[in-house]
Amino acid sequence: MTLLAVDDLKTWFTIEKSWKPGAADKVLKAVDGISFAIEEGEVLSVVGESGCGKSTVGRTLTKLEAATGGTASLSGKEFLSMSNAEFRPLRQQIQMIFQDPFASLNPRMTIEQTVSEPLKIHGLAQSNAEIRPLIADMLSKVGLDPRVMKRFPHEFSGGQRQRIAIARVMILSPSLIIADEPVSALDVSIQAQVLNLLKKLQSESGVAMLFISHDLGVVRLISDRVAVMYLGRIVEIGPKANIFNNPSHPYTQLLLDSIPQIDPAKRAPKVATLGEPASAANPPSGCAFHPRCPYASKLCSQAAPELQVLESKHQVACHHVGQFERQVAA
Amino acid sequence: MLAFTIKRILATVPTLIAASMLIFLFIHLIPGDPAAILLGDTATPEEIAVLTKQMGLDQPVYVQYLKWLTNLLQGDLGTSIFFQVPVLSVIADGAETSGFLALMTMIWIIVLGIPIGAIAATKHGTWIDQITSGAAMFAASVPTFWLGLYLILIFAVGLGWLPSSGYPSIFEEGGLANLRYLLLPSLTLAAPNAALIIRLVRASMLDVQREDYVRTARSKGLHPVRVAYKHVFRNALIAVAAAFGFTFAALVSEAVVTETVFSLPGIGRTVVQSILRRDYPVIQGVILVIVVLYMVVNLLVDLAYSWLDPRVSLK
Amino acid sequence: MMVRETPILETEKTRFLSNLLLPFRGRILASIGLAWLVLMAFFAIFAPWITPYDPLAIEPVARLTEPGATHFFGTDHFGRDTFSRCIYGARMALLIGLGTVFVSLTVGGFIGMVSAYFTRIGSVLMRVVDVLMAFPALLLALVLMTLFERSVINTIIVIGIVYTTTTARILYGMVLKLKNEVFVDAAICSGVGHTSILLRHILPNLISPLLVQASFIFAFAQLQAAALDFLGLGLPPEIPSWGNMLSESRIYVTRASWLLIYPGLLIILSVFSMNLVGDAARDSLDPRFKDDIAGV
Amino acid sequence: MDVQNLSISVGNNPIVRNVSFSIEAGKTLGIVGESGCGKSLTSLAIMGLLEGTQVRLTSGRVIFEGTDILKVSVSERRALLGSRMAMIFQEPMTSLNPVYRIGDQIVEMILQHEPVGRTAAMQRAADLLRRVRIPDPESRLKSFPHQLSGGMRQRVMIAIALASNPVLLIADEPTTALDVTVQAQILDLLEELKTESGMGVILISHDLGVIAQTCHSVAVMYRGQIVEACSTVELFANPLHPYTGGLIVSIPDAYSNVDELNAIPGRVPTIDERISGCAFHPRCHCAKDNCSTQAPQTIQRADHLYQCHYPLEASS
Repeated sequence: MTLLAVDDLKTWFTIEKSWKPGAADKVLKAVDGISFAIEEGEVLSVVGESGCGKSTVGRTLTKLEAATGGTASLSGKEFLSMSNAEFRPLRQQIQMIFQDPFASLNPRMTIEQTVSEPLKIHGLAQSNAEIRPLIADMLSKVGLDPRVMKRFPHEFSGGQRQRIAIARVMILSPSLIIADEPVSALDVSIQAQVLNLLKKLQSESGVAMLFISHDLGVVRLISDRVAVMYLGRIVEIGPKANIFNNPSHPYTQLLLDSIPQIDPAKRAPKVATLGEPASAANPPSGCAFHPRCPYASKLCSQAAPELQVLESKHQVACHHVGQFERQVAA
Repeated sequence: MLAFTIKRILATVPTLIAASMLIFLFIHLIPGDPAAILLGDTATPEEIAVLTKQMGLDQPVYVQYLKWLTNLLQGDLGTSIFFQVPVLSVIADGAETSGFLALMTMIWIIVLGIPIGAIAATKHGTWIDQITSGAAMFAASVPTFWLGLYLILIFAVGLGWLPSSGYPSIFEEGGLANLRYLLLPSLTLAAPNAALIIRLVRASMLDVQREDYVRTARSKGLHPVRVAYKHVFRNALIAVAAAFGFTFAALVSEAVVTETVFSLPGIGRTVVQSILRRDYPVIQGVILVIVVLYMVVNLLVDLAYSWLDPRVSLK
Repeated sequence: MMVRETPILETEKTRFLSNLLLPFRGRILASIGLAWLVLMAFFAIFAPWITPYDPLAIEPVARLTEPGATHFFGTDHFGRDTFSRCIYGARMALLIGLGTVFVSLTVGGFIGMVSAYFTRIGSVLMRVVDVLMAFPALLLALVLMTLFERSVINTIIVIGIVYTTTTARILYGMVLKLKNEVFVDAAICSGVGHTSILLRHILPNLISPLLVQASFIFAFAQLQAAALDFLGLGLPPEIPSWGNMLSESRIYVTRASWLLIYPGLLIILSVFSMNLVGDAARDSLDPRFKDDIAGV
Repeated sequence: MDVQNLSISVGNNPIVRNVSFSIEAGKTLGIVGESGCGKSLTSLAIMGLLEGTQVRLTSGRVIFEGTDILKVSVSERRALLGSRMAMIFQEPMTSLNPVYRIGDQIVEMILQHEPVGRTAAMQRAADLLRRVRIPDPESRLKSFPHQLSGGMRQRVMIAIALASNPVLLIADEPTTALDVTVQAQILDLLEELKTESGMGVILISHDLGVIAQTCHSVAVMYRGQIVEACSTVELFANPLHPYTGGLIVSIPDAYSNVDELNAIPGRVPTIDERISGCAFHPRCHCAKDNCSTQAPQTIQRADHLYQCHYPLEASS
């Protein structure tokens, strides 16, 4: 069953108001027409470099940013057009985990207050007698001693705070979690703990997840399907196995080849130096990736490629897909 | 840069219009008939009737405002009730005194405030720093008029080194030496403001000292004095420049008091006397001039800011 | 996996008190300032029991008596006891300070918070604040005073209005910052409504910066009130405030310097102490807000 | 460069303890560890950039080209900085002074250490930008830092560091703030420049992948101590310290399918915590009784140094 269906989602930001009346404002197309779906209990990852719009996708789907166009529906119910008040009850279903665990908890609220607040708002429990055991249970599920309830966030380490943030989200038993770089602010050894925890909680509860990350290793561990974004568009989307074993967009290949490897045997030969990501405020014409692409032709600078189906569920947006050999097989 | 300047000037227009409206409406906020108020206590009913007609007080308020504004733009700020001369000339009479006072005060503030603040920052944590910042805070806690009175007691009455009050124009007998009349007043006025600048320079230099690019500069092997001057001080100036707008406002406020203490024939004393004499056209005129000046100062501060910080103008 | 934690040693209450005094640890000058303020507050409250004379009682034979055993701080040109008047002056200082803080924090705080959170109303309200800020502080106070009678309450209102604009601007800036904090986003995602976000999530984070701001407003208000008194536009002349005392005795200072020294020193010490306290408290603030607070 | 028994504390809190390592010309030494392990402080201490902070060097020697640079006068030390040893930092966004042009910031470094004229120095600056592969160097010299991307700024930082041909370059997390594709470019650039000039490099990173790909030898730091040091190949093939082993297996790999990571339990200790015995014992799966009471000594096995009572192969 499709849980979340996103169609032609656009989120544009006005960066400079035009002084002349009638002239177009300068806009940054952070997300520029993307479509995807998430099945119930599925984990879809969105990967890409900074400024590609992956975080904006998450923030738009939780209505922290207003969408410029497109639709999104949860279990068939369109919600982007809803007012904030109409959407509020639905927030129980769509929850979000943020990147920075030092900023995402209110420093003036105890852990108990933080975790119990959503319960009270959505009317899932009212009295403290009812709420306490629920919180205690949730805290031990995320690996924290329930006795820490009365403490304030500054008494915890980054990993512990992220566990608290996860508890706040999981206590609502949502059907979709949007996780925006939930482990990238953590140390390696802590990152592994939190990833394991997320994976465990996800498979136990069967919650679907939109996992936003720049780290392909993390993505491979956690996801069922992967979408690769470049400058506001999805350039490749497909099941994990296809993306990692048969990356078909030159950008996906570049991403994979750029990862520093411990094992020399897995190391890709030197990646050709091909400039830096363009700015979304000033995107190149045609395929946005063409100035960095070793296989780019004239066509690439003129027309933006559409997503085309490669195999079932594996789609790529490239004019020359299949026409070039990847330099190394992983 | 030019576009930035024009944009910045245009942005002040609405504020200026709103401020002028407030100043205009001020007359109407005073309980009583505006014409009677403007003419003062000695006015006869006939005179009031004539002025009512002349000012169009029988017309709607917005018409009156537009008329007042048109007069303003033609340089007509009205007539002083007390002196029976144009307000503009009353202001012009005080301009020299207040101008020189402001200039001398600014020189004190810059000459004292910036170097002392910089020294305190470079000696951070030592007794020099503690004494300077403590003294600066103390200086900012002294009421201006009290300091003025005390300086008069010591230097004019006690030691007899400097005149205690008044200011003859430099164009009169004595020439530039007449500026000594402004020595005590300018010091009085400068003390609390220089104190604020000392603390500000110190604080912003300490902030900048923690920046990564200062570490880069040190890793280049630069001499500490060069790091302090070229990297720390230069960048700290950005924050200090922004504060000069506030300094101007504080200066105007305290000039009112200082000119009264030293009986200087400046604009500040004119305001106080006009308020006590209920000479409303003069009050309106002076306040308008000060508000415009204040906006000009803020404009200059913003321009200086964009010149000091390349990130600003290019945005 | 269980995580070892340091045990909870303090109860909430003791922690609150020690947090409040924390800024003063190791700062001798600021601690002395705090002690002085406490002493002044004590004098202000218990003035009738402390003063040896009625502050308004005229004693023509004793006019301009030098400080001595009968009159600690001497007497003024009406023969009124300067010491008693100084103690009653502390009352006025406390009243003006607290009143100004109350007016500016409630009105300015409300305007600032609402403007930052509801941007549409905010753009209008903040424009008004901008316009008022185009008038230098004392000048605005002077002009406003011409519209009102000289009285204690009017002085408080006028000085309060002056600092309302500053407070509104400061709060506006701080709420704008807090509004973009991730924990506010997180609260929105939990389904928290506007009012709750403002009151439960944003306001508690503003309390310490507001307290610091209050201490600076208190200090500034003293200087403003004294200046207004001195110009003859503040409190009614019969009220024994430090500013009025200085204003009245101005022409006698060459003969009776004590009339200048005692009230002046009291103003300076109170303002200095308040600034010291505010400065110490500001240093213990969240660094995000330090630059927002307009203080010495 | 030879660092011997370097110790650093904040107040009475030791945060780096008896750290020793050495680095040869033309080689890259990696220092790896998690946040708060003291790796950045160590590098700042070597550069003498801790002056004016609360941090104090308590003991140790840093022998550079035959002299102990911790003992030489401040001005002699300064003469070394920039000319013989240079440093690049993690945050390319904030490491350049925002109010000066790129060219002026490079020239400042050149003029500090060489008696050349301004025009000549500017010419050199353009050459340096070309060396770090910045397109159109002449016009870039006139740019302000905020007009460049993060990767470009890091290249400028490298250009500044290379201005006087240092023999030692310390790179403190040079690519952490950058995207992965840009990171690959910067690492390649550093590698090429090192080969060209034959300088020694100390690369500080939290990323084992970066270390593995660029370094000849590695020192692993945990809570202010080097717990393991050896050649890169040896370290990844045959880690002896349980912490190193744990780190290696806790990295999610993009090239193989894993369902669960073998995470190190517990949390990274903060610097003011006091832990008896081996600092890692509360998180260690091999820990036995004496680990909590007795701090392990540094043991040398061939060229492999480690601090552990029960190294991995022995316990497994």
